[in-house]
Amino acid sequence: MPILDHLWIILLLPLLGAAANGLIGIWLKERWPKSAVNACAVGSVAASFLCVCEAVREFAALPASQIPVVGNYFNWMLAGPFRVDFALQVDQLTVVMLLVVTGVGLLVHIFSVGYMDHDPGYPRFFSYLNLFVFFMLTLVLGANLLVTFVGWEGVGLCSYLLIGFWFLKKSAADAGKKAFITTRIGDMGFTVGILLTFFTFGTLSYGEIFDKLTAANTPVENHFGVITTICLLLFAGAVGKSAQLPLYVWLPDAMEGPTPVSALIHAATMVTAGVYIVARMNPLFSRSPIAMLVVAIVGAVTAFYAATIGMAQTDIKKVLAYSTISQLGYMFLACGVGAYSAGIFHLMTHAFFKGLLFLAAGSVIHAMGGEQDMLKMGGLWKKIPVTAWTMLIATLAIAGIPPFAGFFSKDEILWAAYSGPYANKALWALGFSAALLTSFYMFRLVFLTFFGQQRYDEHHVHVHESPWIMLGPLCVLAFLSTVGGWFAAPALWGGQNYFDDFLKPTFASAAALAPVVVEPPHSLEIYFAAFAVTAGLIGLAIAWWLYLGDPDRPKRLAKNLGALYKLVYGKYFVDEIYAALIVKPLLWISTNILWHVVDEGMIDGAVNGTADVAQLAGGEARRIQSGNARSYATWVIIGAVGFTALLLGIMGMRH
Amino acid sequence: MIVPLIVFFACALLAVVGAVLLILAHEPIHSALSLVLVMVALAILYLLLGAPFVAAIQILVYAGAIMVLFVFVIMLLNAGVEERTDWSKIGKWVGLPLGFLLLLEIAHWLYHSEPGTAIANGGGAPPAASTFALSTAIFRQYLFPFEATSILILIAILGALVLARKDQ
Amino acid sequence: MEFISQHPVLVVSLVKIALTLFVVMTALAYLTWFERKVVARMQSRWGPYYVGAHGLLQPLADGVKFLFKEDVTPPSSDIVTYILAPFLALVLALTAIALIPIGPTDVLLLGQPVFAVSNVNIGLILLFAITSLGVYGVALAGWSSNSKYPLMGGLRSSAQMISYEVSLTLSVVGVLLLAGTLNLGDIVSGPGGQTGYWLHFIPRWNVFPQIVGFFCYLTAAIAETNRVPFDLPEAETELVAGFHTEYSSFKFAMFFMAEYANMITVSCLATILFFGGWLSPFGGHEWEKFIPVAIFLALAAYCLYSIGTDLEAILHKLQFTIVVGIFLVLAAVCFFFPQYAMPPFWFILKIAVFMFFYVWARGTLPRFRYDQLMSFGWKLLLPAALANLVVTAVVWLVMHP
Amino acid sequence: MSAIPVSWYLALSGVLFGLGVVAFVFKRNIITIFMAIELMLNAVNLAFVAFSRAHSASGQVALDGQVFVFFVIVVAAAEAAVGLAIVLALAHTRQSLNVDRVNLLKF
Repeated sequence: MPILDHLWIILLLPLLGAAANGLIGIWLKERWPKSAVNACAVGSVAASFLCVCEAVREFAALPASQIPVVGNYFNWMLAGPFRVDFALQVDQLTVVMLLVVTGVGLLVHIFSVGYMDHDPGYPRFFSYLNLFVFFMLTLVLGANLLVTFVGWEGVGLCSYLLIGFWFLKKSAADAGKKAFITTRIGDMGFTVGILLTFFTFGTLSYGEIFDKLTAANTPVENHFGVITTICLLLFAGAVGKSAQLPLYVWLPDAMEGPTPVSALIHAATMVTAGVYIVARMNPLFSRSPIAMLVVAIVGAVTAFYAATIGMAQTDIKKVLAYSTISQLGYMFLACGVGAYSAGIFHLMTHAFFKGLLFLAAGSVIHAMGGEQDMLKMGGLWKKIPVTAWTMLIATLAIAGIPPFAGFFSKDEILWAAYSGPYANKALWALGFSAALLTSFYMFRLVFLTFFGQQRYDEHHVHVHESPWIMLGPLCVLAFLSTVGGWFAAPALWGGQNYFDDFLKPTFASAAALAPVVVEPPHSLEIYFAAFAVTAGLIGLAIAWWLYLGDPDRPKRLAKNLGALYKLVYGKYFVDEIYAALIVKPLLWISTNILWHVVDEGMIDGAVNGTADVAQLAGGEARRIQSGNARSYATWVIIGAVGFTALLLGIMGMRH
Repeated sequence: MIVPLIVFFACALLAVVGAVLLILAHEPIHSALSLVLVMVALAILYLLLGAPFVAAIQILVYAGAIMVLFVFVIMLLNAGVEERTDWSKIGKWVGLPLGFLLLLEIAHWLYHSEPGTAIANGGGAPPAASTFALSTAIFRQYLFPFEATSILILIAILGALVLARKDQ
Repeated sequence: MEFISQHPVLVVSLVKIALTLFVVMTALAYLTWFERKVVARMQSRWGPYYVGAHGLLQPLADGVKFLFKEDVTPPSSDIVTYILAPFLALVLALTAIALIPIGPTDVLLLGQPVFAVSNVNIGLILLFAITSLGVYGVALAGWSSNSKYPLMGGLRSSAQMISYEVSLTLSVVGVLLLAGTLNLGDIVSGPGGQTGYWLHFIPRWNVFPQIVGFFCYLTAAIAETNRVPFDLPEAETELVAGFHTEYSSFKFAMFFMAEYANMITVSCLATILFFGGWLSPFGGHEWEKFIPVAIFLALAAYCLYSIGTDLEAILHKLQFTIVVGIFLVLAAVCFFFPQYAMPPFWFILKIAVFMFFYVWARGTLPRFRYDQLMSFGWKLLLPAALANLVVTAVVWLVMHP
Repeated sequence: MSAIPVSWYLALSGVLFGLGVVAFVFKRNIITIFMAIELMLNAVNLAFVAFSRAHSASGQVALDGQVFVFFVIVVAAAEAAVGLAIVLALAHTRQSLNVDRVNLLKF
């Protein structure tokens, strides 16, 4: 098993690519040609992807007894009982994540070659991108919480770097900071969670933790105990990373980054890390119904909430951002109701179609010469057909129209929410309405962008289809978003769910702990699927009625809705609230207390005071240095006498 | 065996007197001579301590070469009576008493030191060191220090040359 | 007597010291006579003639003169050092002689060696140590006189002595390598000594393997004793009488004696190191005792003959009878106690040769210039001695794997 | 009362060392100060030899002390050479041997 025995290769390749571009590229500047950059960046990721495929092949051949495959490379930290190895592991969950990360990552890389073509920071961009892939792989491959945490923070860093990629733009720089700081808040909880985990289990390795759990046969914790605390703390980190309520605010701003970044990091991979960690820690979560309930509620509410905001946005990428948030909400909802595999399934399909959406949006923006406002688009269908088609496919997928991928995953989630072991009708309702809204705003986006009469000036913007290096990935993703969900298709007509079965071993303990419920008749599921589709179609219809009919119909509606519309349009003014409640006081404290009092007063005072004392003492002490050799000799003697006296004292004691 | 006792005290007295003379003498050359006196006395003490080779070396190198060099320099510079300037206050007021204090300390310490109880002369005193054994020790066991010192000497010669050369 | 039996060391040593002192002093005195005679012959003069027969009493007269001359002490001189200097010089010179064995060290009397005042294991180094102290006599004399020329002379001589001491010591190390000991007696007759023969007729003396070392030693020795052609410290033409310009009367005599004592010392050392010390060139057979006997008898005969020649000087008759008696006694001693007489005989004979060489050099060679002296010492003699040492060491290593 | 303990030699060496220190502080002539240093070295040498005597049993002799003395002497020679050269240079530049007059090494 060449690869499974050497998992580090998968990690190393992107790192090398990043190093090549980041060091040599920055150093050589122009003399480091684009071809070299592409070779390093795309090549490394491609190689990594191939390694992953090979690994998957080998993995498939493994007997169940040898799963998960753990590669323990070196002893990283060792402090008393605290022992952390740099270990990587591969199990079913990891395999899925690996495929998604490297696959989508590869496509995005290829796309970026075309998209960033004229950017001065070309090598920098790709080194960041490779670095991100490296950290993301570390995150998913890590065999213990700490390695995962390294990847976790690393992707945060890369996200920061890439959001602020055009750091000359103030908004971009601020967005980067905002993302970084906001996720930090969650990571605070995550860190404490890790510490608490170690404090509780005495180890950080997943395998050992889970073994301990099963060995001690820990009972399900219906009260608020340590496991619940750990879960909630880890979930706090997940909330930050996956932009859930209330820490979602950074994701929309993250759209300041280049679109491929949005596609890869803020749609396909990084933001799903939260979901991944929850799924990874499922044995823990499923021992704490409270935590699961919290996860489910947060997920569902976020899904609905973000969808509502998405309806009123006019910036094409902002819409996609909010839809991402809401889709992530779906995933958390799935995890919360115990349908981990469904969550991961949605994670995968979402990675496909959301990545596709972003890339397509990027293609549109590219075609419009940087224009992002949908109100200034329209009628692009003829101009950029490939983009339009792929985008339509993705929209159908996210709107849950069969036979596209999104339909199966979303259907599974909603079904689990309704009838699963932790079923909760209210949450189901939220999710269902969210689905409706989703299809509405997505079709709104499509219609505004591609249909209707064009609302831009032909003379200024000269629309053109993107090169094939960009369209290629679009097509591939389109294909995936079409067929990606068919693993689960047989489940519809009573067959088996291949994806679910594949992931079963990972979530075995969760399934074992789940309360037994009477499986509702299969026919009911069909009805629900039908419901979901109708919801999607309804959304489609509303969008059509609003945006393809009378053009000023939306304005009237907005006027009629009045305050409500303003509220939604203003994104519930959450940013403003945060600014007023947190940012401003923080700034005030920092400026008036930390800066003027603590820093200038105490710290500078201390430092300068030390300096002054030293100067004063020196001024006095220099008189000792008379330049007279005999005086110096006398000082030597004084020292000698003192030292000898000391020695004599010691000897005296010894005798 | 009264002889060693007499010799010891005689030489010790000589040495101390020489040292004191070195301090009290006004003429540098008198200091030099008193130092030679100390060295000779020490050489005899070395003989008493069963280190004849060291004694010979002491006289040959110290008294015969180094001190001659001193005397030579004194004559060359025609160094007369030293002027007793008192520009080092601390040296004047603190140095002397402290020096004597150190003297007492060291003497006390050495006197009470562990090996002090051993017998140097008289009953059961070890034999004198043979030159053969000493040279064996130097050239086998201490070969590296020996070479190192030789290089040191070479460097010293060069340094002396550079310093003494008239800069043209 | 009881004391003697209890402390043989003290008594015997004292006796030996007294004897040595007497002999050496006399020898010094008559060395001056010998030198003057020889130089006179080289310059085709008579030399001392009037005081006693052939000026035999000249040294005595000189001694008396030195004793009774006024002892002038320069007022501006540094009294202590001024007086100390000559004593230092003479005492050190005589002490050095005390270390030299003039015969086999295993010939005992009362359990003490007869031919060596003190037979120490590190004799050679000790000898060098003591001679190295000799510089002080000269330097202090030069300094304490507190006058230009002596200072110059003192400076010169101290510089010269320091410089040549190095080559002197180095030139000897080769011999030490061959001998493997520092004991002067063993250097002559020890295991690594000079007994025996090469090819059955060349005596196994160090001079043959160490010829370079020998010449280095000779040169350095002459310079060390401030003799012509290295007598810069007392170069009359340049600085009057050098370091002892201000000295008069017996102090001057002391310097004089010290100089000759040093000559004797270095000659003895040369004999011991290079010429087999007291060993006879013929291997110490029984018949060898007839050589000195014959010589002494011949001398006695010559004296008797010369008595016969001039009959008027009664004083001469007296002296000559004394001398004849001395010769006869010596001959008898050599005949009846060869084991005690022969080693000193050979030893003194060899020394006499060296003495003659000294005088010969003085009579023939011109004086060096100071810079020549220095450059010769440092640039020629020292490297030569070093090279000799290295070669000797290498050869020795090759021969004794 | 005929045997001499090593401690006497040690005490003597201590006294000599102290005297050397006093001389170092007390003398003004730089050459004499050098001599003071030599005196201290000599005292130390005496201590060394005494120690070697103390540590050598009647069977074998502990030579280390004497070897050290050897090295000390060699180093002292080197030091004297350089030091006196410095003294000469100093005398030529400052026309004085009084250390009190050589006090440029200060603030």
